[in-house]
Formats: sequence, C-alpha cells, structure tokens
Amino acid sequence: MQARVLFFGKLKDIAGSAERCVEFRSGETISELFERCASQKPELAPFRSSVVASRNQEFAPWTAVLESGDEVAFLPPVSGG
Amino acid sequence: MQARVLFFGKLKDIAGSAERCVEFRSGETISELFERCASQKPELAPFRSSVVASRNQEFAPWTAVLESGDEVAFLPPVSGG
Amino acid sequence: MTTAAPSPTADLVQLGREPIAADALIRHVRQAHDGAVVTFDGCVRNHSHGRATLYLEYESYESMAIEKMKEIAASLHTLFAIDGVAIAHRLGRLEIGETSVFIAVSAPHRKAAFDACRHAIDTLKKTVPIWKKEFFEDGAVWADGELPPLPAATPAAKPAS
Amino acid sequence: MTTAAPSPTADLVQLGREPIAADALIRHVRQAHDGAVVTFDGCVRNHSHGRATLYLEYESYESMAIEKMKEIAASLHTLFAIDGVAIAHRLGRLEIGETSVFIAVSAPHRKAAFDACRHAIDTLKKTVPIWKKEFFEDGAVWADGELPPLPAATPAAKPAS
Repeated sequence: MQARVLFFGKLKDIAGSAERCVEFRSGETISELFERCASQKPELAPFRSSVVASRNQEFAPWTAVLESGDEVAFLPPVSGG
Repeated sequence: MQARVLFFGKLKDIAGSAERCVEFRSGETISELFERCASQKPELAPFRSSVVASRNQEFAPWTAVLESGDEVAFLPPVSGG
Repeated sequence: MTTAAPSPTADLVQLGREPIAADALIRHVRQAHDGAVVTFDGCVRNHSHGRATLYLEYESYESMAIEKMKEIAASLHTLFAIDGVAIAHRLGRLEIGETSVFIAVSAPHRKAAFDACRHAIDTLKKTVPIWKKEFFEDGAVWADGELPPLPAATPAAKPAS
Repeated sequence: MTTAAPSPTADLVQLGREPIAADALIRHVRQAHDGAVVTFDGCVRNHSHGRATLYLEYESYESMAIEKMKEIAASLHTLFAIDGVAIAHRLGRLEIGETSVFIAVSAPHRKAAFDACRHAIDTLKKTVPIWKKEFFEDGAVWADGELPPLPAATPAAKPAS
C-alpha cells in the first residue's frame, strides 16, 4: 500500500522535497507513516510534536488508520493572514 | 443678556424654527433657558427630560450658568451613523 | 538595519454633503508600517423596522459635530495601539445603498485596528450631534437615537467662543 | 409595503497569485438590505520583530486551503446574523504594502459584521494551511505560526478522494 506524502513550509526544507510516495502496511496509522518518513530523513523526527497531519485535505488525528492512495500532509504551524 | 438658542431634529420641528435669540437674566442656568423657550412654545416642555444641552459646542449640564453671547443647543437623541 | 519609528499619520475627519470617497480615506491611513486596516462602511438600508425605506436625510449641528468627530479620532490613539484614523459622515439626502458613514483605522496589528474601528462607530452613534430622518411611502420620521451622556455639573463657566 | 426577504449572497472565496481586487470583493457583499460592511485588509508590514522586512513569500496547501476558507465563510452564516462574505488570500511574492489577505462581511447591523469579520481572520490564521516566509537583508525565515487544532481520533476512515 502506498500513500502520497506532502511537506510544507519549514518541513519541506527539512524533508528536502515537497512530496514523496511512501509504502506502508495495512492497518498503519498516520503516526507510523511519519516514523517511516523520519527513518528515511532523521532530521524530521524532532518535528513530530510541532506539526499536525491532514489526510485527504482534512485535519486528521495521528491515530487515523491509512488506506492505500491516501494523501497525507505534515503541516507546521500555519502563518497565513 | 442674550443667548443664541439652536434646535435640532425633532425639536426643531416642534420649536418651529432652527434658531432664536432668547433674553435671560444674569445667573440663569441652561435649565432656566429651556423654561423660557417652553413658556414661549409650550409643546417643547415635555421634551425637557429627553434632550441634552450644549453650550458653545460642548455638552453641558442643565445647571451650567449662562453668559451673554452663549450659543446653547437643545439636542434630541442623536442618530448619526 | 532596524526600522525607524514611523511618524504618526494625521487624523482625517470629514463632514459634508458630497459622496464619501472611501478609497481616499483608506489610502490616507494605510502606511508601510501597518499590518492591518479595518474599515466600517455604514450604508443606507432599504428597510427599517420592517418598512421599506425610500431615502434618508441627515442633518447635523455641524460646528459641534466636526469637533466631536475629531475628539473621537484623537481618543482612539490614547486607547488603542493604532496608526491612522479617518472618519467621514455625510449629510443631506442619501439614497438606498449610499454610504452615510465611513471609518478606516490602520495599525501594526489587527486587534487594535478592530477594537478602535468599532469603538469609533459606537462612540459616534452616541455622541456626535447628527440626526437621521427616514422617509417611507406614507411619511417621514426622525429615527430613534441615543441620548449623549452629559458631563457632571461644572463649576467653571466656559466663555463664549 | 413591507420588504421581501432578501436572497442570501453567495460566498466568494479566492486563493491566488494575482493582486487582490478589494473593490470587487466589497461590491460582491454590499447589498441594498445591508446597513454595514466591515472589511479587514492584512498588508505586508515593513518590519517584523524589530527587523526591516524586504518582502514576503506565501505558500499554501492549495486544495486544502481553499476548502478551509470555504468552511470559514460558511460557518460565519451559522454563527452571526450576516449577509455576504468574501475572503481572499494571495500567494507567492508580496512587496511591502501589498494586501496578503482581504475579508469583507456585510450585515443588516454592524455588530454582526464586526464579529464575523474578526472571527474570520482569527480562524483563518489558525486553521488555513498557508505559510509565510519573511525575507530580511541577512536571510529568510519561516514565520512563527499557530498549530491548527486536531480533531479527536475518528473511528471511521475517510476514503481517498
């Protein structure tokens, strides 16, 4: 199973790209998806507590279970306006 | 001694004019000036409690003592905006 | 490089019979050191208390009204961390949809701009000697209003101007 | 004659790289049955935390941001007695003095227009996925922001769109 993962703002700079595809196993959560990204890019790990996640353009809890084809974004504090 | 008295809004309609000169005696207050106006135009009397007064373009208490040449206005509730 | 303290923008206060030029008021208050401009546009509604309004007429004790409007503008600077203030009120006959009052306030941050703009219109409606007459199909009435608060009795008399 | 119930004005929500046409947003919300229009203009300040700003860049998770902006506009109608809402946010590079966000709210009475306009910008700054990068003479930083509140854990998964 595969998710499309998006990074924005400061997190995009740290991830080194705006977007990647990440493989995951059935039953995994958004939190586990973040760990997969952080294992590829360890600099992401410290941001776990200061970002929120969205799933298919809706804010989602870390415990949300993924489905194949989901679009998940990791969003640092927003600063529009 | 003489004061210039101005009426506005509903009060102008009742007074029948926007402006008049009123003679008063030394030591008289704005309240006594209103009574002089109401004695000339009795329809004004009921409005004593629902208007405020100004003296020389500043809101003034009814107890303010007049000087000759004062401009006194009787102002119904304001409704600008 | 740090930013120099910006010079304050002079208040702009208008009372007249011409249509209000809202764009000019906004341009007046909007400076490079401001992060927020809040405006209030009071417009002539097509109804009042369930009746269709045809048009309005505003009259004013003009010499006093302009002073009261200036006092409101000045007070905003002491009450709120704002930059520029523009307040305009129109007099005479106004048609449906026209602007009777327009207020623009600029500030470095939005909270002060909102608070000040709201305070300005709330205070204007309570203290500025302007009166509105509403014209309906079957007649005209002076609008209900608010009685301005009077000062406490003053011992010293102010000389005639 | 009594006034007919006015038809509601459709919300206008924009997110793009072109300069924001504030006049058009105001005209969109300003109807004959409205007595008040309140606007918020968020502009690029020439300083931030005591440093001179050169310019800003805004980026966004656009598909989600436009939905969140529509949700804010819709929520205003349930929270406040308002008529029309227009919300626009600009992306890309913005120079000092340019408008990054503009909100216009119309209502029969002023209190609802003020409350709704303020609620809209406060909520936008907390929940819409837009990020601001500030450029100074000696470098650039992502602005501090607010972490959007997360929903409680949901048992039902939402299918991919």
